[in-house]
Order: sequence, then C-alpha cells, then structure tokens
Amino acid sequence: MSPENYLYLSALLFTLGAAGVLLRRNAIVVFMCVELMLNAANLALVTFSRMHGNLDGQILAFFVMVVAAAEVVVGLAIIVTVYRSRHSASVDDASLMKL
Amino acid sequence: MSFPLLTATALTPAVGAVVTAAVPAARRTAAKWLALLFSLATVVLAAAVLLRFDTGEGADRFQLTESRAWIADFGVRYELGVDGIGVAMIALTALLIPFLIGAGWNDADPPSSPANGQEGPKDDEAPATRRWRPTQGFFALILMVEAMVILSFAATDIFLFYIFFEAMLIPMYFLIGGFGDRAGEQDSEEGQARQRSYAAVKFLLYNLVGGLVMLAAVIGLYVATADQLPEGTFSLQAILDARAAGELDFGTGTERWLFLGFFVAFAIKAPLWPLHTWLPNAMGESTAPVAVLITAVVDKVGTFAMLRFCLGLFPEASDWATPVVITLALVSIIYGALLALGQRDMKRLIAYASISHFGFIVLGIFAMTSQGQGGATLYMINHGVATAALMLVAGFLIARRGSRLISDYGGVQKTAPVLAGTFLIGGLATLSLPGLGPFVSEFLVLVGTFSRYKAAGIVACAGIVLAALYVLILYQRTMTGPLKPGLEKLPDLKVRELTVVVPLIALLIFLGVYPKPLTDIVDPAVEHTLSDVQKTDPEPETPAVEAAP
Amino acid sequence: MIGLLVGAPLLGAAVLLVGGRYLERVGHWVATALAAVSLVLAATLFFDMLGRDGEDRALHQHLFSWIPVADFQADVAFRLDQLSMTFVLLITSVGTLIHLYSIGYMEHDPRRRRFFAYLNLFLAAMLLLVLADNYLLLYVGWEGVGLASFLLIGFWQHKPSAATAAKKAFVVNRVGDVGLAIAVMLMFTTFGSFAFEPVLAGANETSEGTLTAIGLMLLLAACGKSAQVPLQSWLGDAMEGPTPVSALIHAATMVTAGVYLITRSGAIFNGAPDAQTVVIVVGAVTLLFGAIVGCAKDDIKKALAGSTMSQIGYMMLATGLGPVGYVFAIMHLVTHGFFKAGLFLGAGSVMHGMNDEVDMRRYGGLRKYMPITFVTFGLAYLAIIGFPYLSGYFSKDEIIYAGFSKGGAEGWLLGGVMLLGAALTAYYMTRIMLLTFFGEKRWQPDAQGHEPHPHESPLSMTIPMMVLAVGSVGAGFFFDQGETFVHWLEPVTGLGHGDSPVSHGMVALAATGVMLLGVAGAWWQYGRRPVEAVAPSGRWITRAARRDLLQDDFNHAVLVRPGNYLTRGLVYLDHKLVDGVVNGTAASFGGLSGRLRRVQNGFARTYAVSMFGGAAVLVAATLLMRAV
Amino acid sequence: MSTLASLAAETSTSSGEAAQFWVLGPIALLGGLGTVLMRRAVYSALCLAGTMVILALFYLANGAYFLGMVQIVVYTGAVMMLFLFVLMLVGVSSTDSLKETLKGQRWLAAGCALGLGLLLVAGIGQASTGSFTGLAQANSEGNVQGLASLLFTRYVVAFEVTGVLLTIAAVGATLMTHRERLERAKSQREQAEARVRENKHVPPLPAPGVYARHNAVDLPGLLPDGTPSELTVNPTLRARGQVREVHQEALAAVRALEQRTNRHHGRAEAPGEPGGNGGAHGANGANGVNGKGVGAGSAADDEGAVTDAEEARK
Repeated sequence: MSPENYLYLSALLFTLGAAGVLLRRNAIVVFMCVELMLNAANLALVTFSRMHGNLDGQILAFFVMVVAAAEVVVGLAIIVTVYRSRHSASVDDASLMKL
Repeated sequence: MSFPLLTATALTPAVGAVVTAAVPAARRTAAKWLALLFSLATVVLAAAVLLRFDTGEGADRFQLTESRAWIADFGVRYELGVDGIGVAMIALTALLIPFLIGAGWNDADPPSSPANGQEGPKDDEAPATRRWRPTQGFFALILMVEAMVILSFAATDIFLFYIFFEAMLIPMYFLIGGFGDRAGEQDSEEGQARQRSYAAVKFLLYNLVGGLVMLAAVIGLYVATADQLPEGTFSLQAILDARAAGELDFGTGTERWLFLGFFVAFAIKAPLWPLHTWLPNAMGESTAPVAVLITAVVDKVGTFAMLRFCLGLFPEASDWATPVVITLALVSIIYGALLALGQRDMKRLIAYASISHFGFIVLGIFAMTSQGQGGATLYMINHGVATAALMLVAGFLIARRGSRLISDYGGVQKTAPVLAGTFLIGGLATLSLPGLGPFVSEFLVLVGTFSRYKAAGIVACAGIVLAALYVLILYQRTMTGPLKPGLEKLPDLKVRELTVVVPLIALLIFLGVYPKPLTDIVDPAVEHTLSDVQKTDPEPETPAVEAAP
Repeated sequence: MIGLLVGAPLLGAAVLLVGGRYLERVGHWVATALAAVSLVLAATLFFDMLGRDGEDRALHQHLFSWIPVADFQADVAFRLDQLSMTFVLLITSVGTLIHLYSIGYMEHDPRRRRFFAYLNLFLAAMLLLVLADNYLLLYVGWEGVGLASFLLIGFWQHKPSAATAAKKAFVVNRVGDVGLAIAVMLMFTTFGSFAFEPVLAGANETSEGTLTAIGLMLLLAACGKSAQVPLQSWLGDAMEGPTPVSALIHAATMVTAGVYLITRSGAIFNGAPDAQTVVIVVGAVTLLFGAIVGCAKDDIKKALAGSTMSQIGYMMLATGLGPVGYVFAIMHLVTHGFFKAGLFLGAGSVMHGMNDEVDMRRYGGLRKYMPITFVTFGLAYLAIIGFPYLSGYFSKDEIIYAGFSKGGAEGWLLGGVMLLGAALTAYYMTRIMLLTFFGEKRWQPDAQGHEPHPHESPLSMTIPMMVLAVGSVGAGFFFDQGETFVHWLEPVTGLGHGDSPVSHGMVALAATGVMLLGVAGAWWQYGRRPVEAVAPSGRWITRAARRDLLQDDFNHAVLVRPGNYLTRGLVYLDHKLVDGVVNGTAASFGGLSGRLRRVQNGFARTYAVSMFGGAAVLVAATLLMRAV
Repeated sequence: MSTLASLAAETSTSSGEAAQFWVLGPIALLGGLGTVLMRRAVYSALCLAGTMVILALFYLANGAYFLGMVQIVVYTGAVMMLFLFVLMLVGVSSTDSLKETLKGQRWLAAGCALGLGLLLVAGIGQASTGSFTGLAQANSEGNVQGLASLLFTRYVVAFEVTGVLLTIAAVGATLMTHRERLERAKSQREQAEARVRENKHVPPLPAPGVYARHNAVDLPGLLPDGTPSELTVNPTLRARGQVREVHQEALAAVRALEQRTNRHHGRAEAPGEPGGNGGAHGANGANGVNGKGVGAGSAADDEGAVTDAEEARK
C-alpha cells in the first residue's frame, strides 16, 4: 500500500469536517468539525513529510496544532460569552449581521 | 499683480455666508440684515468690475485676470478672468441676489410665524428654533450659491470651473429640499416635505450625472492636451492660444466626444429638452426666491458655459452638432410653451416658460451669428430679470393665498391692483413685449437665427405667439374676472415687496429702451467667440444703397 | 420736436400710472391736456411743413442708437413726412376729442384715472407707429398699440367676457405681429437694414420672390392689426371695451395701421404683383364679410364694427391697387376716421342714455330724446353711405373708380364688388339709423327693473360729436378741392393713373344709385312697419352672419380644441414618458439593490457555504492550471 | 515502537501498516461521520476524540512520533476535555435538532463539501507518485531531536511568535469569560424586600416532583388538576430543555387516586376537576393560579403567579 491512502483519508476527513461546519448549528459542534478539518490537514502534512523524507511537514503540523489550541481556547471563550448573553449556542441565533 | 477684484467679488458673499450662518438662533433679523449687507457689498464690487472692464478697441479678451499655481502636478491653476459676457453675467448675479434676499425676507421664518407676507415674529418668540437655525441657513446658502456662481462665471481654468459648477449643487440642494413655500393647503405637511425632497434629489441627481459626464470630458481634455503640448493644461486661454498657433488639434473623433461630454452637462444645467424635467419640480417646490435663483442665476451657468467652453474649445464639433442642437432648442421652445399652457400650477407654468426661453438662448448661441450670440447673452440677463419680476410677484401672491393652483385665484386685480399691475408687467416682459428688455434679446436671437437658418427662425416665431397665450391666460385666470372666494381681503403689495419689484421693473424698461451699454460690453466678447468658431455673419443678399436722407 | 409728439402722451401715461390715487381727481384733465399738447405740436409741425415745398417736406430726427449689434443697427429715429403727418393729425385730433368725450363718458367709473392713462399710452404708441423711421421701431409701436388695445378692451376686467375679448385681441394680433417680425428679418437678411430708406430704395433691385415674401408677411401683419380676413375675429369682441375706445382704437386709428403699413411699404408691393393681388383679394373678401356681418347684428356697436371691417376692406383693396390707390386709401382712411368715430361716439351717447343697452331692437324713436346725438349721428351716417358731396362720397367713389381702372375683367369684378359693398353699406347703416332713431320706442326696464329714460349727453360728450360731424361732412369736399390731398401725398406714395373703362361721373352715378337702392331696401324692411323687439330667427345667412359667419366656430374647431388636446397630451407625456424614463431607471436600480441585499442574510453558515464554494472553485482552477 | 520505527524508516510500506490502515482508517471515517451527525454534542465530541486517537496512531505509523504523542496528550487529552467542559457549561445532554432551517443550505453544503472532496481526491490522484523517500535519515538521530533542531534553528521565529500567540490567547480567553461585577451583589434581605415590593414569589417557589411519586429535580410538580407546573423546576434545566416529561399514566394514577378518595369520603366530584387534564394546556394560566393557591393560600399574589406562569411558559 502506498502512503497516498493517508492523503485520501485526510481528504475525506477534511470533507466531512467541511460538511459538518456547513450543516451543524450548534456552535460547539461546528467548532469540533473545524478541529476535524485541522486534523485532516495535519495527517496530510505528516504524510507529506514522510514522502519527502524531511521533517518540515511535521514542523508545520506542529504549528498547526499550537494555533489550533490557541484557537480553541479563544473560540470556546467566545462561545461561552455568547451563550451567557443569548442563552443559546446556535450559530443561527447570532444572525445580527444583516441589514 | 493688481488687487484681485474678481476674487474679492466672489469672496464677499462667501464670507457673508459664514458670518450669517454664525448668527445665534434668536437673532434672526440680524442675520437677514447681515446677508443683505453682504449682498449689497457684492453689488458694489461687481459694479467696480463693470467699470474696470475695458470695452475699447484692442482691449484684450480676458481682463482682470488672476493666476496662481494650485495643483501643479496636473497643471490646475487658480485662473480667473472675465470677458464681456462674464462681466455681464456677474453683474446680473450680484444685482439679483439682494432682491432675492429681500423677497425671501420671511420665507425661512419658523412656521409659527404668519406666512401671509406680514413681518415675522419678534426674535424672542419661536423657542422651537433655538438650536435649529433655518433662517440663518437660508440666507447663508443663498450667499454661498452666489459665490459659487460668480466664481464659475469668472473661472478661466476649466478644472476650476468644473469644481464650482459642481459645488454649486450642494447649497442648491439644501435650499430646494429645506425650504418650501407654504403653499400646499391641498396636501399635508409631510406630503409637501416628500415632494420637496423628491424635487431636491431629482435636481441633484440630474446635475450630478451631468457633472460626472463633464468630469470625464475634462480629464479627457487634459489627456489630450498633455500628449500634444509640452505639459497638459486646463487653462482656457492656453488652449485657445495653442489652437490658434496650430500646436493643438484634438482629432475629429476626440473633439466630438469631448464636446458631447461638456454639452450634456450644460444642457442639463440649462434645461434643454428632453433633460428638463427636473426644473419644474425644483421650481415648483422651492420658495419663489430660490426658484428665481435656480432659473435666473444657476441655470445661466449652463448657457454661459456653452458659449464659453463648448464653442471656444471645440469649434469643429460645435459646428458638427449644430443641426441637432438647434433642433433640440426649437423643440424646447415649442414644447416648453405648450406645456406651460397646460399647467395648473403657477410656478410650474413659469418653469416651463423658462424652458421655452432657454430654448431661445441655446438657439441664439448655436446660430453662430453675432446677433444670435449677442442676443443670447442679453437674453440670459433679460430673462433673469423678467423671470425674477414675474416669479417674485407670483411668490407674493402665493404667500398671501397659500396656494399655487391657478384655479384658486381670480379677480385679484380688484383687491390688489398694484400686485396685478406688476404681475402683468412681469408677464409682458416674459412674452417679450417691445419696450421691455426681453424683446430686444428675443428679436436679436430670432434675427440671428433667421439670417443663417430661415426655417428655424420661422419655427421659433411660433414661440412668440404661444408665449402671449400662456402669459395672458395666466393673467386672465388669476387677475381678472369675478373675485374668487377667499381673496376678499387680499392685501396689496407691502413696502418691502414694492422695493423689491419696482427696481426690477425699472431695470426691465431701461434694458428695453436703452440696451446699448450692455451691447457695447457684450459685442467684443461675441466677436471673439465667433472668431473661435471661425464664423462670420452671412452677408445680405442685396446690400441696400445708402439713400441719402 | 417730433420726439415730444410721442413723449407728451407717454409722459402722461407714466405719470398717471405711477402717480397713484393722488391724481384721481385731476388725472383725466392731465391726460386730455397732454393729448391736446401733442395736437398743438402736430399742428405747428404741419404748418411748418406746409411752409416748405413738396420734395423736402420730410423731417428726420435721430434720437439715439437703440440696438447696435454688428451690422444690426436699430436706431430710435423719427421720420415725419406727409404720410405720417396725415396720420399724426388724425390721431391727435380724434384722440384729443375722444379724451374730451371720455371725461363725460367715464365720469362714474372708479378707475377713470387708469383709463386715461391707457388712452395716453395708446396715443403714444400709435404716434410712435406712424413716426418710426424703421420697421423695428414701427414694430414697437405696433405692439404698443396692441398692448393699449388689450388694456382698454379688458378695462372692465371684472367682466369675464371683456377679459377674454382682450386676450383674444392680443393673441390674434400677435399672430399678425409674427408676420411683421419675419418681414423685418427678411429685410435684414436681404438689405442688411430695415430702415425705410435703404429698404424702399433697395426694393427695386431685389428679386421678386423676396419682395413677395416680405409683402405677404407685411400683409399678414396688416390683417392682424386691421381685422382683415382671416384674422378678423377679434374686432367684434373688442366691442366689449368702453365705447370711446371702440371709437378711437377700433374705428379711427389703430385698425387703420395695416393700411398705413402697406402704403408705407408701397415700394415693396409695387415690386411684387402677386402680393398685391393677395392684398386685393383680402380687401375684397373683408369688404363683403364685414358688410354682411354688419347687416345682421342687432348690437349697435357690433354692427358698426362690421361696418369698420368693411370700410377698411375698401382701403386695403385700394392699397392693393398700387400707386393708383394709395392716396385714396389714405383719403378714405381719414374721412372714415371722422365719420366712424362720430358714429361710435353717437352710439356711445345713445348707450349712455339707455343704461348701456346695446340691442338696437330695444331702442327706437330716440331722435326726440337726444336731438344732438341724432343730428351728428345722422350726418356721419350720410357721410358713410356716400351721400353726394359728403366726405364718404368722394373717398369711396375714388376707390371704386380706381378699382375699375385696374382694367379688364378683374377691373369690372372689383368695381362690382365694391358697388355691392356700397349698397350693403347703405343698407346696414340705414337699418341702424331706423332701428335707433325712428319708429316707436321699444325699450323695456332692464334686469334691475329701472326704466331707462333717454336723455341727451353732457356737453363734454356732445362737443366732440359735433366737431367730428363737421369733419365728416366737410373733409371729403375739402380734400377733393383741386385734389389738395392727392398733391399733398403724392411725393410719398406716388400717384398712378389707370385707364378706367368708365368715367368718374358714371362711377359716381352708379355709387349713388346703389346707395339709394340699399337705403330703400332697409326702409322696406324696417321703415314701413314696426320692428319686433325680439330678433326673428331669420334665414340661414342671417343666422350665420349674426355669428360673424361662424368665424369663431371655425377657429375653435380648427385651432383651439386641437390645441387643448395637444397640450393635455403633452403634459401627460412629459409626466409619463420623459419623466417616466428617468424615474423608471431610478426605480429599477432600487429594486436591484433590494434584491442583492437579501444575499446578506446574516447567517454565518450561509457565508461559510460561499466560502467553501470559493475554495472549491480555487482548487478546481489550480487543478485545471496544472492540467493544461 | 521499534517496529513502527522500522516501518517508517523503510521506503515502502509493510503489509502490517496496510492492515493497520485498512482497519483503523474506516473507524476514523466513522468517527468523523459521528462527529458530524450525532444529535448530542457530547457524542460528537467523543467521536472526534476517537478519530483523533486513530490519527495519532497514523502519525506514529508515519514516523512522526513526537506529533503522535502530542496529538494524544494535547489534543485528545486537553483540547477535547476543554470541549467537554464547555459542553457541560452549556448543557451536556442538550440535543439540537438536525432539521435544517436555512432554505437550500443543506444542498448547497452537500454540494460544496462533495465538490471539494472530489477535487481534493482528484488532485491527490493526479499528483500521485509511486515511490517515496522514507524518514530514515531524517529521523536518524531521533525524531524529537530532528524536530527540535529544525524548530530552534530555521523555525525559531515562528516558534516564538506562536508562543506569543498562545499567551495572548490564554489572556484573551480569561478576559472574555471573566465578568466584572458592576454593581454590588444584592443581599438576601434586599432580594426578599424586592420580591415583596414587586409582589412576586413572596413565598418560596413550589418544590419539584414531590407531589407526584417522583422526587427528582428535573420532574415538574403537578398542580391539583394534574397538570405539571413548570415553575417547579430549575430554570437552568428548563433552559437546557432537560425537564422530564410527566408520564400520562402517572397523571391518570393521580386522578384515579383522587377519585377514590372522593368516593371514599362520599364527596361529589369537585366541579371542573375531570376536565382538568383535558383543558390543562389550554388553561394553563388558570391552573398556575390554582397551583399557587396550593403553595400559599394568600390570594394577594395570584396575579403575580399568573405572570410567573407566563414567564415559565416562555
């Protein structure tokens, strides 16, 4: 088997994550789906690094993780605040950005 | 450089505007007097311009010139200068404004004050307008418009002209939208407000579109000059010289496009059929002085600019466009007159009459004869004065009765003979009765047109008859016949109103009887314009043998 | 000097109009005095002119340059030659008399001051018209008299009929004025000038076509001012004005301006036979038209108005004949000025005595009540029907003779027409005479129910009537003595001698014959048996004539109604089409933006979808890039 | 460990790895699907955690030992736990309906996702290269050392920046979630006074479930006519939608009990009682009144109760 299968897997996971982001209304779930996409990307990166035989891909994946962590922290904080003020975690309820 | 007289003339009303606007809300009357004062000062300065202007042989075309570098990168300069036409127009503008201020003395008082021509409430009344200062604003805006207009008459730098040409719109917009005449007992307060804002927006949009097209043309002009001359310029004089020296020649195509760009803007400003529909709304909804300001002062910038820029910059293109323009002018003449006949609203009637008159002016300009263009210039002035007289008196009448509908009036001459008389004189001036100013100009325009385009001249003559019809019908319906109910104790003209109207009428008569001073000023400029377009008056078929008397 | 001639009444008008109510009491006297002043001036000028011999009698006065634009040089300059002198005398004398008359006639009118101001204004304008040295200045006077007539016809503005009549008069005149304007332009383009001398001098080396065009335009103007077919319709309604006005403007002076214009432009018409023919036709048609109308009207003033038209038709016709006719046209004009003014003043005094009743069928037997009026009116009557050796007799017969002298069939035709006209004249004038002064009294109480009791008018009214009566009796004889008048005018108008198939005597005989015929006819109808106070329906021709031969119905159908539809249609179009296009554009933009706004629905997920869609497109693009 | 290392070192994948892939790959996919499709957030969180663990294994298989560990420790261990905490804050068992509210969103989403996926797959397929160079010499002196050398040499700047980023994130999160008290907290006395002043809940709220056979907090107490009173349950539960249904038979049993007692005392049916259940939801306000009547006899606070019942229903 060739490591490309990992790539295919990551593509599928990424797609799943995307679909989730688009479909789910619960902000937290949407957030998880984003995480899923990030992980898929990471998988791809790791696989690349293996295919190219250098560690830059892994470094990149590492950074992605860090950033993801930061993002999660802030994002969840946001969600909590929104929930406090609106008593709802649905992304559709926060639809004030229209005329 | 000598004392910048033109700048001073334009600056005075501008300063006046600022000062007037700064008057505290409670001191309305003070603001009025201030505005009047400044406008009179402007008149003095304009008179100085008139005197300093040299009409002698060999006097150079543009005089009292000022020139300062402004935006060096684009060759934009602050260049002022007047030829005979400009002087005349500046004089007209400066002269009219004080009358407009006098006529609009109470138009901008807070609604609490009685509208029917009596003096407004004392200053300590009307607490409603402590913060909002409509009166001050009204007069300040009028002065602001005056400044802009004078500058655009004096600007010889095309970009500079464009700026003032556009900037004029802003105060006009607020004047139209902000201050309606209180004539509309037929419809509700906010109904009026809606119509007013509709009119104002329409005015703005029309003129902005025109201005946009013109801006494109202005830039095009710069580009054209930039790639033929050492460096691009906006200066009218420079371009004229360059063309005279043969260094500058936009190709036929370019020239025609540029011409169109300018012409459309001016044709909107001086409403030419079919771009006229903003005028009736604007004049109908605004107060009488503002209506006069629109038609007698602001719109003149359009015709003036046709004469100075369209013909001066693009002679071949003007020649090329002449048939179309003349046709449009004829249509405007007849069409405006017919629509005036069909109006039920006094002010709209006058507006359509003005459209007809603007048709005459444009006709005269593009007849390309010295009579035609001289007549057109006189026409601008005479029409300004005549419309002012008619419209202001109509305004007084409307203020008394509170309605613009002709059908609400009748037999006024019984209760207010003086008002009726002045109204009639204004009307007769509008139908260009010999002995009053407009006749001279109208006849000159007709002769000028006729000597080159016979058919056009004859068609235009139909305008004379129609003018008689709409004016006399208006007079008959409003002033004669049995007295309509509600007019029983209609007061006659007050002293203030008389002081406004009488000088105008005197001026009309003077211009009708002895226009020579004016023609002496205008003629050289017209000759210059004609030489720009390389035209000469057609020779008479069989020159008369001078029979010794 | 000449300027003063115009200036005096103008000053009067200005003073009276501006002076306001301080002049209420003396205003009319001021006006009359100023009219008299110009009369005196005219007289002095006249005798001064008699002092010089034929050729250099013309006086010129250049006041100031009016409109100088390049070649277009319009001056305010006067020219006083025999022709204008004649008019000046007529205008000032009749004018002064009528001022005098009006003092009595308008005594009870609250706005008398303004009336006199207008009268003065008219005098000034009319004098300007006849004294002008170029066609443009003449045009000023031309419209000036139009304005004065507008103001005076509509003087009783509270009467809608008066206001309408005034407007009608002005507008119809405006149509004629356009003719004059175009004529002036043609002159400018042709001769490079429009002063009398260059134009008339240059006339004979210009193409006939141009001359014809100018001539026709002048004729159009003349038709408007002189109420000739087809622009005659205003004259009848103009009778709404006060009677002195009708006498001065619509009988004696203004309406004859057309004749003056054509005579003045003789040189042009001489060069344009076609134009002359048209003039003749117009004159002939109007002659009959007016006469027929005059026969049918029961309103005394309208009947006289018809008569005026008819008489002016005579003059027109004469001018159309060229040099043969000019002199006699003017001569008839002057005599007509006298007797027609006399007739109108008489009618005015009758109305004055009858509570402004105008229907002749309500008069009858007035000779006992107002003898002076009767006598003066009668003399004028005899004069107009051409009773031998009264003024009408000379002037009219000369014209008829000139008509015959045109020669050939047309000569006979013209002569016949004019004789017929003479007969009709005699008929309707006699009718008026009989209905008004003879028979038994037929008047009833008016609407307010007070019985009119006819009385003679005050002296201020009767004196002018007497003077005019004298004039109408003597003028013709005086003029004809040794052909004074002919020699007087000859230097200006020239004089032609046609060869007439018939002699003067025969013409005079025929004229008198038909005159007697007409009188007899009128007597047969109205003299023998009492007249019914209500007009019988009459035959179709009568009914038509009562309605001015349907001219108004014609105008209304052909011009007014279509005009109204046109304006209404245009107003609609302007709103819907011209304006609609603009508003439509604006509306469409508004709608579009409204639609686009919906896209921004504020749902994060919708934006996310677009984001991912974009991403997908990008990926696809890159892939395609690499593929190709 | 060593086996894995040997796997990753080679330039071709062993059958063992293939087996691992083919076994774990589908599970990972299932986890992803679960994350997307589970109605309850907790479940999707758990699914995600599972997927992440599997991914960690794949990292190891790909020779990224450090990352694999980090994945398990940081991601699955820390981040997912954070998620779970937040979920608890928001309401663990709150389910959100998968019913789509935005028109056409579902189709568009499906379209975009599928299109994207297909494109990616196509891209990979296009870019596929048969052979690959393993991490043999990259990991020669250990994966962690390799990473570290890169991280502290070439990527040091990025490293510092991400550090700053993390700090900022932490501070920001605390700032955002921390709420400053603007006004002094009301003392119990003040609250009581306020209640009396606005004449609302002067007595303590009725207790949950005790009247029925259950005494769970999430079960509403029943009103005399047998309808559940929402007042009785904790608002938070209400907000989370975790109020349990009162089963119909329980209600029926209550009614039967009452009837029996009535019969036993020989009392006639109290008017309105039988219709109680039928019209319960229709006339909830009125029932609320009765309920309060039970709670505290004073008629003074009836309308207060009404309003409260209204609130509860909202």
